[in-house]
Amino acid sequence: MSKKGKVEIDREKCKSCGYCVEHCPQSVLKISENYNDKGYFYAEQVGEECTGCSICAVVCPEAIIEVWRG
Amino acid sequence: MSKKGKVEIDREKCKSCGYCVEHCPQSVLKISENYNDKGYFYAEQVGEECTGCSICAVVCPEAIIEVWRG
Amino acid sequence: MVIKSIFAGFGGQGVLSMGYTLATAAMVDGKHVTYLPTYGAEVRGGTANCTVAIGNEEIASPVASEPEILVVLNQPSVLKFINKMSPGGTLFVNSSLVNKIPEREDIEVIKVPANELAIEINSPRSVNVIMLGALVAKKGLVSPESMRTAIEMFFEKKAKIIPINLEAFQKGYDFIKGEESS
Amino acid sequence: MVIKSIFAGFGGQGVLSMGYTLATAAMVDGKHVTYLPTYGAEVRGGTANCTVAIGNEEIASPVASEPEILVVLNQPSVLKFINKMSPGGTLFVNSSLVNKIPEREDIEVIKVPANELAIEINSPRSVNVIMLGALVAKKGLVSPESMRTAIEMFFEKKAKIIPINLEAFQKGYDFIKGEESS
Amino acid sequence: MKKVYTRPKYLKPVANHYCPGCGHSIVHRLVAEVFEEMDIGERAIGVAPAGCAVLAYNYFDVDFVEGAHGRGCAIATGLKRRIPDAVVFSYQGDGDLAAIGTAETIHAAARGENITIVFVNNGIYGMTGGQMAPTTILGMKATTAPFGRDAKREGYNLDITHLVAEIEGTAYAARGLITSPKEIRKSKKMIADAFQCQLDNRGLSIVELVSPCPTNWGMQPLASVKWIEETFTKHYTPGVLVERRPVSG
Amino acid sequence: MKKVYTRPKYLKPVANHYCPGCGHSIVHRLVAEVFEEMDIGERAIGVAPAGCAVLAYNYFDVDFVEGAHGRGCAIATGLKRRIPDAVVFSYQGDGDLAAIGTAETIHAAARGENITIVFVNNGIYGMTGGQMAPTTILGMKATTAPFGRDAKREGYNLDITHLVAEIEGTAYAARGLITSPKEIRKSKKMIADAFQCQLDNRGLSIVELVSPCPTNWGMQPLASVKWIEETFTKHYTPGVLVERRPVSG
Amino acid sequence: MAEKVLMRGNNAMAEAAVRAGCRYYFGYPITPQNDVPEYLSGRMVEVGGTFIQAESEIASIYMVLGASAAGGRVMTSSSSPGISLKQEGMSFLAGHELPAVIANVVRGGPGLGNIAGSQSDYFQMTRGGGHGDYRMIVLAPGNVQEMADLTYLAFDLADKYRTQSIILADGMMGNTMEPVILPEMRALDSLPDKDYVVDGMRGKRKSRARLSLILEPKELEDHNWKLQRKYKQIQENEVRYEEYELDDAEMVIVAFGTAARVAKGAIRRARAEGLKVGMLRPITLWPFPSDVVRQLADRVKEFLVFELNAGQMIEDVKLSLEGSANVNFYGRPGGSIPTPRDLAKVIINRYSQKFRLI
Amino acid sequence: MAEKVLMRGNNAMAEAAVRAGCRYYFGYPITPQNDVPEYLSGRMVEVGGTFIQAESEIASIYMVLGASAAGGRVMTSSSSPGISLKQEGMSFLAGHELPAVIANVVRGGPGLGNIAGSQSDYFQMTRGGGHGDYRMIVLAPGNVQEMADLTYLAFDLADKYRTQSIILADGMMGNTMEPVILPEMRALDSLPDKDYVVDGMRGKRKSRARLSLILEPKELEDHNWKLQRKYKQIQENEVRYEEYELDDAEMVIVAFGTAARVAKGAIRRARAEGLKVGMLRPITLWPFPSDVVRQLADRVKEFLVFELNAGQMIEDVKLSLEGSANVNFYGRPGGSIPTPRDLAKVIINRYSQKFRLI
Ligand SMILES: Cc1ncc(C[n+]2csc(CCOP(=O)(O)OP(=O)(O)O)c2C)c(N)n1
Ligand SMILES: Cc1ncc(C[n+]2csc(CCOP(=O)(O)OP(=O)(O)O)c2C)c(N)n1
Ligand code: SF4
Ligand code: SF4
Ligand code: SF4
Ligand code: SF4
Ligand code: SF4
Ligand code: SF4
Ligand SMILES: [Mg+2]
Ligand SMILES: [Mg+2]
Repeated sequence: MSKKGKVEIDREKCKSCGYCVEHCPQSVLKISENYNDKGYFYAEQVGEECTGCSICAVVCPEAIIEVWRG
Repeated sequence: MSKKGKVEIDREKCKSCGYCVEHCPQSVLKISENYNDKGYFYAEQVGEECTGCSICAVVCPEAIIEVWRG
Repeated sequence: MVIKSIFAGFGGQGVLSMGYTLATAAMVDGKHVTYLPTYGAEVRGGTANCTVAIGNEEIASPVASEPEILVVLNQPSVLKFINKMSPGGTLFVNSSLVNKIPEREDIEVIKVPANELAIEINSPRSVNVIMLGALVAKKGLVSPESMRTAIEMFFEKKAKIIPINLEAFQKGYDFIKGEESS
Repeated sequence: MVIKSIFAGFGGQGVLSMGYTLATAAMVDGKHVTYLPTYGAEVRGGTANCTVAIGNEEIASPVASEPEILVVLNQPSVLKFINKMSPGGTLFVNSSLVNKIPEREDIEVIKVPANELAIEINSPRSVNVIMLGALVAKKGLVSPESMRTAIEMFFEKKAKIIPINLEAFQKGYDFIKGEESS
Repeated sequence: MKKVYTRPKYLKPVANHYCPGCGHSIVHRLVAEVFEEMDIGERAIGVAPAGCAVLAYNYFDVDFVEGAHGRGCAIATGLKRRIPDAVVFSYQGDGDLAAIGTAETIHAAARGENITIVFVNNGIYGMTGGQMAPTTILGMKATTAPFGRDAKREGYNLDITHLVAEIEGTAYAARGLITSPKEIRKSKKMIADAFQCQLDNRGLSIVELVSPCPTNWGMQPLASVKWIEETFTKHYTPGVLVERRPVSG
Repeated sequence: MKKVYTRPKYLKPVANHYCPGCGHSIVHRLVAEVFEEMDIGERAIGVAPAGCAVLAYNYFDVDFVEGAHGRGCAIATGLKRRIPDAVVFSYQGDGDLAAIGTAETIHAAARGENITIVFVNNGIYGMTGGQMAPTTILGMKATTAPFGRDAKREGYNLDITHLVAEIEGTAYAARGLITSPKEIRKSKKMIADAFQCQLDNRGLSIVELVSPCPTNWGMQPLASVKWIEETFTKHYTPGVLVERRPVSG
Repeated sequence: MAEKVLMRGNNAMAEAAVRAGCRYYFGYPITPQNDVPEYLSGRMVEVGGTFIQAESEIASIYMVLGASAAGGRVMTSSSSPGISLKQEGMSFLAGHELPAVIANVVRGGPGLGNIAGSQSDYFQMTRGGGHGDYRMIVLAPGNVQEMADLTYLAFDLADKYRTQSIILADGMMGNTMEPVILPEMRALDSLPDKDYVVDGMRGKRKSRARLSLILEPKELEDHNWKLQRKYKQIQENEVRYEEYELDDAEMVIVAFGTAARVAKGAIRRARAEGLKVGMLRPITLWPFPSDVVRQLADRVKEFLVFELNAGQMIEDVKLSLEGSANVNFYGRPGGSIPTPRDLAKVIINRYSQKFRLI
Repeated sequence: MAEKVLMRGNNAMAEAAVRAGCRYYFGYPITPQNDVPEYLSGRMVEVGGTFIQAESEIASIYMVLGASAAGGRVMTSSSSPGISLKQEGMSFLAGHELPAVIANVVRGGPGLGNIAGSQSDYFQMTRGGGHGDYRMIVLAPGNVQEMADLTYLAFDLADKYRTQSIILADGMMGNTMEPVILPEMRALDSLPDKDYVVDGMRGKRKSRARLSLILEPKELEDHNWKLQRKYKQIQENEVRYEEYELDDAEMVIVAFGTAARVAKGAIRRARAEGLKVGMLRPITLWPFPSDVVRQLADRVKEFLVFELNAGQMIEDVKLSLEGSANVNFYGRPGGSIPTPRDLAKVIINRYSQKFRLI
């Protein structure tokens, strides 16, 4: 719980499905107000409370979330 | 049981399968020693104890047994 | 003479109905017309587009390999189609969403801030109809009357939103006429 | 020259193996030969038959529309095939089972009491081989030696019954030779 | 004396081509009797299979369409949709219904198509000469399973009627035997119930008749029915497999 | 910090064509993860369906054969028989597997074919634009069931995995959901178990993944997974349907 | 006269079928003809007809066979791979002598190919891709109006000859929208009677069977010759084609369907350059307008066959000409559709070579 | 030299397949080719190969596709209706460019027809009964020996060109027994390597896909032209035919397979009457020996095409001749096979009309 983590999202491949945002237990993800070249409003990490639990990666259809922990 | 019956078999269509002979409760049917034009040894009624129970007709694949009773 | 237009944008931007409505207007006008949408879902997630050909003679091919007119609602579509345009053609861009336009000196570019205009009339979903207004005002492919009839036909089953769409059409139309006269 | 024979009888009478054995003998003799059985079970309960064509030139058609030789083991087959026979042909009948032979003056009829002969050698299932013996004795389509080889090949996997079949062949062969010399 | 049994009127007075003791001919008779007893022969339309019963229309005295191998249920669907008040049945063998026709059978059931399937399971491809069928049981020989069916090599036998029974659109599924007088009578009852199901508009009905094929089993007729009762039925137990949406009242 | 999750190596580093929130892309990832974890990617051969996953070979970094619509199990059979030590899987949609491919699926199971089926059930024909699938549930609309599926008109929905599970040659049949992290993890376990089954030579294994098709359901991605959990699963309950011939020891 | 409506080719075809009295449709989705089942799934409910999305193309063609045997006007549609799957059924329909209308909205092949418009199923449709000696009437619409008109006609021809009528369109034709005047709605009781229908004896007649198994070769041969006589009759009566700018033509393009459409544009361009080019557009691909081609060769010696494939109809053109004129081919397989300008270049090029212009 | 054995055509074909290195057979019973699966069900066990009786012809052709994609020498066989069902799969094999050997032991059609020998699937086999522009090598054996020899060859050709080789036989050819010398058993390790096979990366190479979906029309067009170039090559290299008594012939019979067999007998009869008749027997029906026919026409002006159908190969003969000689047709559809005498009558009749004998 007190573990520290972070995520990196390949924003150009994000399709804005919102799954990661919905399921992040720390609520550190949100859909950006900007869109990528394909026109999708991509997801981004906004808080520091990421624990590296990888739940976002488990639900991401695009397999574009890399998760660090330690 | 004491009912009287008789059967008529279209011998030219009989294929000698033996089902009627096997199942006749009165054992009044047998396979003849003569064969028909197709070369089959046909079934025929040999005894008088037929009760007209129609069991032979129920098993005959060729539907060639007519049964009388009364 | 046959004039070919391509309409392109994201799937949800009403690109196909733009083309369909224009084609209907052309039919009402008694012109020869074909309308060819992209079909088949075999590849998803791209841009949607459709082609309208309008003319006073039989239309040979409904395909526009070198369209005279291109109407684009988003950025990727500009990049995808601009090079196909025939020299002397007219490019209509929704300038609210498109900022990069590759240079081509042989075409005319008409910028329509369609999202802003849509918000002005309180109908953010009418971006496409606004673009149509601009197109008709500029190129006169069909008469404005036929266009209005086509809009009424298109929204036949949702009669309530006919007025706002007619308004959107007028908004786009007036935007160009205003620019022209200014 | 090509000679065509049809063999016919009930399914269980070994009609097909008659033809097959004869064809094998012809092959052993180095002749051109085809063997065509009835195939396909689409119609059941009829008679079985097969055709053998033997010659010293390529065989054009394995079908015998007008066979020179007909070998029949049962009554229905006589009626079915006799009219197809080519004038001057030879009909071999198993006279143990066939009593009605329609009249045809242009063919020769050879009656072989094959069932009786088979019983004589204590091998009631050898009716077909007996008929083959008669056929070879009468028509010499293949040499008796090749026929014996063919019989040995046919029963390769049931070596035990080779002798009795060779005996049956000889029985039929001798029956004709005996008739001829008598 | 009174005539108490005679050839049913919906069987033409002709000889058939089936082998001695073949189950098909008994099933034909049963269906024809049911048609007469239920008085539905005048509006019956059958679909003949590719299989030993391919010439069924030469024997049944009702309307028929000849089907392609496996497509009986699809053809029956077309017929029934066009003429809803006809009594439409598809007559099929185990190869026809359970191999090439699997999809058509399963989906007719899923649609709850209001037709009746008369399914003759003899565990073999009769017409083409004794090749393995989906229903050929383990250990049984066939011309394409010369060493006997082995699960590893030829796969398991399939109980298609069970699968059909599992599907919601199936109103009635039953399996009868064509062996003894008793079983034959039960089978006939099942056939009648299946057609009744169609008359009541309840959805798909199927009756599997486990039948002898003496020829391709290489047995005498009497031995073949005995083999059914002793061995074959271990894989294909007779009885009503399912009865859904019974008519109320 | 240590990287604890990254894109699996058997997924090519390219964008896919699937719609936002599509279940296919999640299933792809799960399979690729399983390949990596079980170390079988180097000998994996997939069969791509006609369906939204038709371009699967553009995303998976393993060998692939493109199949015709519905014939995945037949093609996989040919592959597996030729290369028994390959890990062969057929990736199929519900239209592909349960409509046109019904016979191929059922009979691969009957043969106990030692292949794995990854079956994505989204209750609709995704690729062709939202037509009714065999799995479309009653009441659900589709472009060819514009008034909603009605049993009388369009027939019942079919639980093909249940049918496959009933067949003796099926060693493993399970149904997982592509909805929440929890269900997705369970689904991944099922996929791994299915491939293990193939490694152990136990016969056919199938995993049905109940997946969202936001586009053709006309829902947002999050609404679509919610609809699965609340409505769709009433017809397709997750769990292991059958597990036969478990490896001993 | 009825009003013009803007309709997609596929939908115009579907609606025309309903108006021709078709009340039974059995199909299976496949791009680029999905509009047909989608449209009819709703429309058949409105008119009290039957729509079934079958489990496969194979099941659909046999449902067609069943409904046709029972007397209905019936249709199925598909695209190339799906049509290949129907070949057995189509051979059965021919053997059973049952009418049906089948639309093939062709896509690029072979195999899964693509979903663009193509004409590479010409052989399959005109030579019978199924087994046995049979032919089907193959109608090739040249625009959306003809998608409707020829479909309407197809049902009458099918009934008249107890044969299959094929609508051979392509992905582009099926998905293009154009203004179209729909044919009138036929009253079902105005449809021709059929005396061969299997609909239950009803105590009125003997039992009947519709079949194609004829075990005796001689009888099957007779059946085949009977079919051939029927095909002969169709060849004599049902040839349809369009002549375009042929009067003074020195070079004739032969093209059908979408290719003919493109060719018209190309010919206008070529004529604008002063080239005397015209076109013969076969509307019936089978029966092929062989006599017309042959007669044209009396005065025109230069033919260019243009197809959206690698060269199939060219065989029929050559068979018609029997060496009496020069034939070239220009083709684009795989769903590529050249522009009228591209084709005009080809035409001008060939023309100049031949007639030494420039 | 190997010994002669008396073998049925179907079995000779099956055994030759095994000897050519075929270890995968997928089929489904249908008369008149049941011997093939029956024979191979046992034989494949002996040689450690795979025999599967599939659930249908469709499943079999796709099992073939799978095993071929994985590099095996693979075969299926069927007869007319079953071959119709395989048309989609055959188009896929063509699109995927995968080798396979497919035997069609033709029966009478259309529909269920009968089980007699026929040649009415000529169009289906030579024009591609499936969708798209593709061709297959079609080998037509003239006797049982050729059933074996051409099957053996078929596997090599299939591998060489990555194409389907068809053995086009008929019910009679398949069921006739003749003495035959079987080709030698090929060692599996002597078979050609294949570099396109999908058999798992094995850490050695990048992933591979075998496919036919090419969404971009231009790319699918290129793929098609590539196929066409291959077909061209086959046409240049693989034409096979037999000339029979042609040297002094004034009339040429063109016939293949069983028809050619009957024709030889008829020609012998005709020659006995002093008529100068010969035969060209195409062994490859595709590629058709067009050049040979065309060259023959330089000196012979009278052709008679004889087929066991209502007239199909005649189109290829006419296409070859381009009007340069007179062509007549004699055909018997539906499984009827005329005797050499019947055919001789036809020949003599035509010959006398033409050359004013008598
Ligand atoms: C498409 C097609 N494939 C194969 C056949 C050959 N065929 C005819 S009947 C049959 C199988 C018959 O077996 P079954 O259905 O069990 O019927 P039975 O003869 O045993 O009653 C087969 C394979 C065919 N006619 N059509
Ligand atoms: C023989 C054939 N018929 C039809 C099609 C068209 N087709 C392609 S995918 C598909 C259905 C796809 O649905 P599903 O299998 O459920 O996959 P999804 O797209 O939903 O993942 C159809 C009908 C085809 N390609 N081939
Ligand atoms: S790793 Fe866990 S906490 Fe961090 S963003 Fe992802 S879901 Fe949220
Ligand atoms: S789950 Fe993946 S695709 Fe969806 S919003 Fe998050 S990062 Fe984007
Ligand atoms: S009716 Fe009964 S008693 Fe009489 S013969 Fe038949 S079975 Fe025997
Ligand atoms: S049951 Fe019928 S066919 Fe069999 S022996 Fe008796 S009478 Fe003959
Ligand atoms: S082969 Fe079998 S099923 Fe066919 S008729 Fe003979 S016994 Fe009956
Ligand atoms: S249509 Fe449905 S299944 Fe296909 S990619 Fe889109 S969401 Fe996925
Ligand atoms: Mg059977
Ligand atoms: Mg789906």
